[in-house]
Amino acid sequence: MSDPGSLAVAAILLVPLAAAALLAALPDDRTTAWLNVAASFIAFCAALALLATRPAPGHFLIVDDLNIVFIVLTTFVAFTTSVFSRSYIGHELETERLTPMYLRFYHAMYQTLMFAMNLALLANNLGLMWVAVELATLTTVLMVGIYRTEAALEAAWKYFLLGSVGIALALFGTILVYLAARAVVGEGLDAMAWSVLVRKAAGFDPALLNLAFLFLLLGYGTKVGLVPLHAWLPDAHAEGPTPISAVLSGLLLNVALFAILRFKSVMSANPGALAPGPLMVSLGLASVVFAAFMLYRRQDIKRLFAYSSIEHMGIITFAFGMGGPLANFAGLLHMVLHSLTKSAIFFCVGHIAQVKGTQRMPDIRGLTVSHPVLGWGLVLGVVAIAGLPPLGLFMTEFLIVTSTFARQPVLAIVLGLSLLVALGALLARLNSLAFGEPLGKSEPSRASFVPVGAHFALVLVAGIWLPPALVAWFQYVARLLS
Amino acid sequence: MIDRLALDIAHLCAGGLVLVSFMLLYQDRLTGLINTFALHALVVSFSVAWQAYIQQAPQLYITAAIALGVKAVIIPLALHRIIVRLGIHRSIEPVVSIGQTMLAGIGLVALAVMVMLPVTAQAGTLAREDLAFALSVILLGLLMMISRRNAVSQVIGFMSIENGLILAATGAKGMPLVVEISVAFSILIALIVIGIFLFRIRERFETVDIHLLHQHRGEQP
Amino acid sequence: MALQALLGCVALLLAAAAAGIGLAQRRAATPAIYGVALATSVAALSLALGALLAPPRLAATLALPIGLPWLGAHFRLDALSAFFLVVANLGGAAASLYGLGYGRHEEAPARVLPFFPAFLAAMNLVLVADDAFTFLFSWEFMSLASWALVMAHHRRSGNAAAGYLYLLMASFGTLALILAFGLLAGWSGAYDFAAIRNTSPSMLMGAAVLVLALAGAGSKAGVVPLHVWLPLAHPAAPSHVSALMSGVMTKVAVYGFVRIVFDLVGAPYWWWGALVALAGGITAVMGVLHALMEHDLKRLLAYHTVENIGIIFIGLGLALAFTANEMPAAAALALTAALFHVFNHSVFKSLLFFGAGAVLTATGERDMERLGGLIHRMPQTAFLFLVGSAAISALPPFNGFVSEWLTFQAILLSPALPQWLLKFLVPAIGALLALSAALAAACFVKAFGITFLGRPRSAVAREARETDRWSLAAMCTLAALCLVAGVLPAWFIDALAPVAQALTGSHLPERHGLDWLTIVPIAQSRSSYNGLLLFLLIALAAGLAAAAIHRFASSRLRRAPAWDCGFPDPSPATQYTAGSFSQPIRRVFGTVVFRAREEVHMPAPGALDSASLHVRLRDLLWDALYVPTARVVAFAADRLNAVQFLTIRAYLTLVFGALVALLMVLAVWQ
Amino acid sequence: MAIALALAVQLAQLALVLLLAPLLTGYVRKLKAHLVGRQGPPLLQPYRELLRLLRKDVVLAESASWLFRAAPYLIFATTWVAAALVPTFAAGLVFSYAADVIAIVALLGAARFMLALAGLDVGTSFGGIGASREMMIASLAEPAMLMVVFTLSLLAGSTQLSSIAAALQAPEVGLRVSLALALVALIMVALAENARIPVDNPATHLELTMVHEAMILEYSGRHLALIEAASYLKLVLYVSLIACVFFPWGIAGPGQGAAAYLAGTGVYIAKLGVAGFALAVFETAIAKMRVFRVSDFLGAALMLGLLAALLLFVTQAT
Repeated sequence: MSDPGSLAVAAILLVPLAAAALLAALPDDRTTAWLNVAASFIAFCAALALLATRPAPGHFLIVDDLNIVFIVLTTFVAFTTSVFSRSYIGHELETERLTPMYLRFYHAMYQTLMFAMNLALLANNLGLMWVAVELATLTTVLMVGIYRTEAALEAAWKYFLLGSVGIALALFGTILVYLAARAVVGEGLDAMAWSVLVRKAAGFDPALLNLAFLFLLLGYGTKVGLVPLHAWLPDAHAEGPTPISAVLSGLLLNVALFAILRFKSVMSANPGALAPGPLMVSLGLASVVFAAFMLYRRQDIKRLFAYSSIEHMGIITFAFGMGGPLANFAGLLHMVLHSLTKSAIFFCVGHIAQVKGTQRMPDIRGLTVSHPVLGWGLVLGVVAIAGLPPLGLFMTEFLIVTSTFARQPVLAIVLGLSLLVALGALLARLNSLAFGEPLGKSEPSRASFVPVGAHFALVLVAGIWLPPALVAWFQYVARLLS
Repeated sequence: MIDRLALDIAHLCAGGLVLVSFMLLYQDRLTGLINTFALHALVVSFSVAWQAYIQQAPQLYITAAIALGVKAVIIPLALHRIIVRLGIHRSIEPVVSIGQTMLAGIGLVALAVMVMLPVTAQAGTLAREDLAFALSVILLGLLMMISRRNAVSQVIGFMSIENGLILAATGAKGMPLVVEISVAFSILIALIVIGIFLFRIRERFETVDIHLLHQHRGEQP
Repeated sequence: MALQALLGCVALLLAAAAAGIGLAQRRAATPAIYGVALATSVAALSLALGALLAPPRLAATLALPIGLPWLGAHFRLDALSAFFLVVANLGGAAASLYGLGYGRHEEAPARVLPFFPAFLAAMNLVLVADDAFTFLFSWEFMSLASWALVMAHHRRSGNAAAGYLYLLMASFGTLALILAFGLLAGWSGAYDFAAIRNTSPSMLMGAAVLVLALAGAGSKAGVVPLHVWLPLAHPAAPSHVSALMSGVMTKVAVYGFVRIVFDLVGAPYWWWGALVALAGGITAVMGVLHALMEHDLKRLLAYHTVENIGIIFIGLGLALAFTANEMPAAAALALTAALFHVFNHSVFKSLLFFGAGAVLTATGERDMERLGGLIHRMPQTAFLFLVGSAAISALPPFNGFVSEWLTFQAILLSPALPQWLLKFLVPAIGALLALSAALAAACFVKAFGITFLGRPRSAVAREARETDRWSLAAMCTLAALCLVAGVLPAWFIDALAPVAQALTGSHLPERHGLDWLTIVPIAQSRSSYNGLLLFLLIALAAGLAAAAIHRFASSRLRRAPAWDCGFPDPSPATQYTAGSFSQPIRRVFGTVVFRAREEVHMPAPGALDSASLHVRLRDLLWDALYVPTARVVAFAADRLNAVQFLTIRAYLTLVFGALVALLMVLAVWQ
Repeated sequence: MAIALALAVQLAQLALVLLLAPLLTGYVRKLKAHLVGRQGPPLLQPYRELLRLLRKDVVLAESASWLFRAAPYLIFATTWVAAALVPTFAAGLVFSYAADVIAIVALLGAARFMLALAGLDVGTSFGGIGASREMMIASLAEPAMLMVVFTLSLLAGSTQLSSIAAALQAPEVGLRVSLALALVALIMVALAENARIPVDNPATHLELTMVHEAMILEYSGRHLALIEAASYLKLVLYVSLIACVFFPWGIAGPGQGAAAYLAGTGVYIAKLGVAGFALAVFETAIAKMRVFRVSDFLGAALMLGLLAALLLFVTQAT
């Protein structure tokens, strides 16, 4: 516990936990928002420290090549979201959508969620990870329902039911993996530790692994939002507070996908098991196609971007399913960039909904005229999320489509056309949201644009230049996965 | 010899659980449904206790006790009170069709067995059969969730899934304590949240029929 | 060294774009940004000219550690790139010069200034890119920058829809190119062009690449049926940007096609040529017919871009056919014709859009039916526009004629092709080319005649004022180029020799040893053309006539009301309109191509309501391709949308269904 | 010295076509009058008309611009240059390489372009009607013309008129269906281009179906003289073209000396006479068609041209 790596890990886990307790206890709303920011910042710094030094893997926690980038990303987005959340929540209190009582609850839950996600990423134990994902689900369920409107409660209830079923399926898969591992590794904690499983996976019973992966893919896939398990996702995004939408899209989906990746690497290490690729490819592609068409009839701006998250999760799953160094690299990079982009979009959307007083898109027009910064921010976000250069997602989509086309032309064409269909929907919406004569009420925006700017700057830089260290590391992980 | 008997009893328990799951599917009265669920939990807790005995894993007794205390006693009682308060304790739930549901259930059990067949005996006979039964219980629980309209029945369906999971987890010999904790944990949290939600839903909609919920959608077509 | 300096220019333009974001609200920003753009474009132009006229023995290459990480961004400056860089930067410089004056009238400079230099930078980047990623990155960035410019006047009706269609079609094109490069690079990701050149694809793969490149570059260039966005988007942008989009960006698209098909894919098959040339022929005729039906001046010009792209693709298709049959001299002729037309079109199309922009600033009108008589109020603009019109109508001695003449010469070589399909197809394409050239002349009689001649049809036309000096300077430069390139084509064709040599292994006879700067496609006994001599002869004949008349005939002149067969009517409404001018052609071609229908409402004798005539045109391609596509997407969206409104039970059923289905698959599999 | 001589011959051709042009028109008019039993104007009447017009004042419409006044000179110059580049009495003249037959067609196109613009300049409905119809006719005539060129260049391996004339004189060319089709197509195009019956009527001024005359309605004085001269030249040009391509006998070869040139001139004038007679007979025998039948007429010419080219492929390939 004395080495700096362990300290950092402890900080990442304990600071949010302590902050959650503190925030639940403190009454004042102004300091709590800052406390929320401060706690997130400390966690982020601790995560950065992990880049320099890592603790040795233990029975329960591990910092390895695969999860470290997700830890840094999660704590970073959590930090920027907390900054955004401060200005967002202030407005919610003024308009009395939230009472101070609920705000305390909100902040405590926010930090609990951070704890749960960090735990899920750091866990070296199948069971511990499952518990963490479960905890994250429950906290987000509560956050989604926080406005207590009929629609919010319904969204929360739907999320809860579907999430619970998914998590139950995942547990069954976890048990099966343990069973498969027990025969080789022997009973005890080792049979549930990632670090051991990956090394010994070659000797596992392939039939058990196949069944396990099926359950895990469906179970954690529910959390990822893969079609047809996605139903909770749009409503949960649309009805909850926007910072939570940002965290959901930017982080929680990643965490679930991360879990699938962990299991995929175990599957890949076993020669007798079914290749996980085709399953992931079909679910991923189904998500992309479905979400692309669903984008067209959306009326609610947050639901629109929620469906876009489904689409992108589909792309990432598809990429990992295709495998190969190029596609895996692109998938990893896409995960990171999508997190940054989508959370930035939700930051913009949150402010837009506040200044316009509505989330209904037909009531919002001409944002670049009435609110230039917000409007152009939205334009940039849509351009980024649609995969246009110079922003980073162009690179990943380029890599995914080209590397697929040489192997599976039909799949690449379907994927490409779906991306085009999605682009059509997003652009059509963007046209009416950002351009034309302004419509409706137009409060001046008092938003903090730092988080948005920081995210877009990162995505822009990534589109043009990736640091070689990051690239080498990504490539290493990409090989690890295939 | 004692092993043989122990295995048979465990097998019997697991089979009994599947049978009770079918009974759950068959019940169309809420009161009867809750009582049957209590029986379901009872069988699970006995099964877990038996596993604790034959595996000489005393920590499993805790799990058994939780299952017995919470799921066989407290929750059924609470659910009884809820349905009385909601005034739906006498209503007969419109089930899709008992006959068809049963047929589907039998198909699911067959599927579970088929899927488990290729698993090598290396994993242990006990594990393989327990797993087949656990999978059956899980699938039957899901079937129940989708064939019922009432929120109470759905929650019961979900809890029967959890019972199946416990069966599987305890059947997996030597699985570390983490599992028990997590299961207990999830039961607890799930109960709280379900309670809160049922409370809120009653407060808001005056009914627990989630069929009506979708009318209050954020986005009308 | 030239390549580094060029990339420096690009960096400067990008910096100007970034500065444009911050400074756009200042008054001084407009001259500053356009000034920087002008200087940079001129610098880049001279660098490119240097690389084209004094080509280094080996193409300059450069790799920067940006872009795709393990590959880097590769750049290369060879003859082909240099030629297109000349075209792009010439257009860029002219547009910047024009922008110095035109930009002052801009109502929303903040929506133009940041994107204009970015657009220029992106086009330059496409032309020097030497790996698939850098190429497509710049390509799509170019689309995006121009999209932002199209959206500059987003509040005007129709512009937002134009921008939407534009970016969608551009992305479709990029997708096609991504797929093409995916085939060329293979799944290991050998994205740099050097590696792609070294692999030779199979026949099927090559064919797929050709089709994808035609779709990808064609959608950007405006090849029918992928042209629909072009006549909407080009006019929507500010006029100097329209000029860039029509004059330069479509050429960058042609560059993309040439780069992929002539350079990267490897040896072509003969039917590639047939496909490309046929697409070109249809594009040319459809483009000009659409233009004839159009009364919006800028949109008419945009449709002519479609026509000229068709002519270019005819040349490219012939070059492919000749290359496939190992006839390098003929291939060089066809390619030179196409590339020369690329240059010519960029010059006169920019000139014409500048003229249209001047009219737009002077009157605020794009509708020709409300213009007229501008030759009196804007004589210089009118003269320059006339030069552009003559050039685009392929009239000697201007440049448009020379490149079309070369294309005809290439067509006349087609009997030597061994394939029957080509033997029959190419003459028909020749007829299409002749038809489009003649119709283009008709169309520009209409465009110039209705806009500038006659009497003003509205108050704004009556009170128009001549445009500013910057704009006139830009137009003058281009008009002079039209004449120079028409009179002295040999210089330009010689400059193209390295490009033709690199791509086809041959080039046109050089001007050394030929008299009087004559151009000769193959051999002098076959055909030759001498623009200079023709120009001198015409000047001589006209001068002789003028001198004789001045010397011997009456030189008196009286002004009087128009004769008009004795029934002059002072109302300008009695003049021929754009609609009535194109009516005969509409009757001849429109009934088939556009299903043109005229609805005449003639009130009964004594009734007081006014008579009316409506012409209804249908774009059959739009109806046949785009409407059904949109309908399919809408149908799928509607159908799938039902999934948003299910009960939780139904969603659970989906999960359950997925689980059971996958379990069944697993059970069967094992 | 040789250059100077060659230049002199070329200038002689320039002068010859200019001198002969009004005569041909006068001759056709006279013949037509005779054919319908009238006396007709004197043979030299066109010259007199030109001189008369030159002497008169120009009455310029108030709304006319500089373009209206510049156009006649350009029209005249381009037509004259084009006419002078078609071999008449001799082939292979010194400037003949400056323009092939495509360029000549394009020169005529340039003249027509200016004429149509001049028609629109004053802003009257008659000017518009003429310009509009002229361009419609041209848009069909040009492709037909090019198809003819295509056929000829297939046979001769050249688009250079001198080379074509030389090649078609060779005995191995012989009589061909393609050539006949091309000839018919070319004649149809020539009729349309020269505003002759059945496409247009050169003799009327006030008819709603007129094309050429409607465009030049506002012209007067010297401007009108130039335009009239240009139209005379155009008729000569087309006759020369048909003569040199389809009836190339008697044309002097390059540098054959004065005697050959003189003989060539004689033959050329004879050819003009025959062609003028044929034209007069044809115009007398046939009625003018409606304007919108013109597209069918010229469409037929286009099809004939295409057919000629395709037939040639078939015969050449076998």
